[in-house]
Amino acid sequence: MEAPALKQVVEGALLAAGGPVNIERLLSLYDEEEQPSRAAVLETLQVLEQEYAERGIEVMQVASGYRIQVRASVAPRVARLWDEKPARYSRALLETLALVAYRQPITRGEIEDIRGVAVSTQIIKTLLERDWVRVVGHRDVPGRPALYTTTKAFLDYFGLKSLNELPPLADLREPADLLREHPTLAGQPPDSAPPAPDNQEMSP
Amino acid sequence: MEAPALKQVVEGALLAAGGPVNIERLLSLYDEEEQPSRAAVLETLQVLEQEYAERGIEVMQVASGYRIQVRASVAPRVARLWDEKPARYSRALLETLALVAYRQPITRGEIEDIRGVAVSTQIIKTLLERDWVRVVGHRDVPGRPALYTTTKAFLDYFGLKSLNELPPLADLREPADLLREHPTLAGQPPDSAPPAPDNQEMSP
Amino acid sequence: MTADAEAASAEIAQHALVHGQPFVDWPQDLFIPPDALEVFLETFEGPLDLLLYLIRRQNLDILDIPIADITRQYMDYVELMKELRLDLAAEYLVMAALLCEIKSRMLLPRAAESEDEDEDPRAELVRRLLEYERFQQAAIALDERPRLERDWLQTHIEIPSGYLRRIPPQVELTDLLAAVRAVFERADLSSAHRVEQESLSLRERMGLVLERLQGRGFTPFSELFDASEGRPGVVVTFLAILELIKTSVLELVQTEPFAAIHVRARQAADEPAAA
Repeated sequence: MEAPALKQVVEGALLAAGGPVNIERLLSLYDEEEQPSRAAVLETLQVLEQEYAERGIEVMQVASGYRIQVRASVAPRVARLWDEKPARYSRALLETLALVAYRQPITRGEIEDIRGVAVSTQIIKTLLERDWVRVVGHRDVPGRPALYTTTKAFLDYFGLKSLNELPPLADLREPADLLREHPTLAGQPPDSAPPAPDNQEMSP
Repeated sequence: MEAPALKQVVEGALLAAGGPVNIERLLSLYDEEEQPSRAAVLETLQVLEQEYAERGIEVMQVASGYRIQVRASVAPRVARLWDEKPARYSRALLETLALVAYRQPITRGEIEDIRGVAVSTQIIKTLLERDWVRVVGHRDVPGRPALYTTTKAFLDYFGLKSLNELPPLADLREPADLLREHPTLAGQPPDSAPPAPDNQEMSP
Repeated sequence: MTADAEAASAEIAQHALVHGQPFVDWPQDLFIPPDALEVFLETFEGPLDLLLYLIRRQNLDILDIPIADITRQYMDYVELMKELRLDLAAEYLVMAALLCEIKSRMLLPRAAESEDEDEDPRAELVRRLLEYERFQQAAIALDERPRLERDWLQTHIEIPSGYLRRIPPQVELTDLLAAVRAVFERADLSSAHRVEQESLSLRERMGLVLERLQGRGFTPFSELFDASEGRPGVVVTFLAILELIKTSVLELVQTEPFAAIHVRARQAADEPAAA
């Protein structure tokens, strides 16, 4: 097998290293007698950078050497490889959201009174960030606590035209039963089709 | 900023992923309405492979998708970046792995029957830790021994797209028949005899 | 096996002592240096591997093992392992017993003259050797395949930081209903939080009224009503406003009798309207 060209070695090393590599380390890939000159390595790095002009990557010099990295113009898209799909929301968050939905406008203190436990700031923040909940005012009591309601985005997400489509509290039983009685809640147009197959499974 | 070309995105993604990426995952880098076609992605991968012909890297299709890897002609030199030599695997481990690969799903007891010797727990552990082998169930016999198969990671590691790409096992000849074909030899120590004529038949 | 190796083998013979006697009687092919002997013997992957080694060394046809010879050689090795106090696995002894049994059966006159079903006593052993040999070969072939880390290297480059997104989890409406049911069941247990039933359209309307007033000062009362909703809509809005006033969220102002009523969200005097 022919000895690989310096350019191939430098490129391979930078792509495989997983971090910056300095000139000395690149030179150390060769035994002394076959070692290229520093100038040759530097020139190779320049050639690579030129060749990458139209590519998704670039050669970058940083404190500890050179590295090849994803070009900034491509990075946002490539970063989606690591989109985090976190687990599920906690029960505390769902209960908080449910209380805002059913008892809006409501303050954090009122949610805490009903749940019998403190609501973490993180939960409120998450609900606000998700745009499911927003502040519509403040109750004029000491501390002027924020009043939360649900948003249109909340209704859209759960496929509701209005809060009225949520089952009344008095009816709340097993959610599965509710869905059977309110097919719209399951996201199916009520009279478009005969009962969906899994509805049948549920009915005795 | 102009939208980056598909080629740049695919290249950036494969180089950054640190492992194989399949077409679906590449497509998922785009929102539905902007998504390129599978054909376009496949073509891009081919174009990249052609462009890499003179480079130190290559596109390889393996079981879990496509990866960009440092070519075999360049890898030994680049590997000098790391002091440690790549792991060598013991015969016991390789034989165990070969048995799982060719005879899956297989239990530890079945491996031991064929190898005629106990399989150490350490070997099984190493294979599981390397994610080359996994437990897919249990054989319904006393003790309910675990059934092992190889994984996609195993195929990826050895550069295979599927188990079909493993070279076929040598044929097993029927010993009883063969022994009967040579009644004169049966039972006599052929210390003096020349190498048996069917040696040639044995090697395919 | 080279001449050098055989010479080395002869040399070890002078160094090794077994039972206090120079060990000269050991297998002819031990061509390894003394300090490697233990390692050499330990590298056998069990009795089948040792047998295959013996067969290959003599270039014998596996299908036609001279059982007496092989048995003797096998026993030599096993003895040697014992002498070196190698952790001799039971499998080796089981195999030794099997070889002896086969040997004895082969000494008996065979009733197989008439090609009856009587199997060659070696057949089962040969079958196992052949089967094992296939996988030995497969293991070698596997090891020779190019592989990552040795023959190829995985590329892995960084992307500039700051581009990672987090996808929020999915929630089903049933999850939400289960949550509200759970929370009210709990609340029901403590009488202090008896939850009265209220129509959700009223609650929704309270939110809408607040939304309208947000960021505004006094707003004419009448602006909060939408006549096109008809009587029920007007009633709901009215109830919503009353409820909000009752709970100190809104305040009503009428500057003089029969003047227009104005409404605004209550706020501390020194604080701007909620943004």
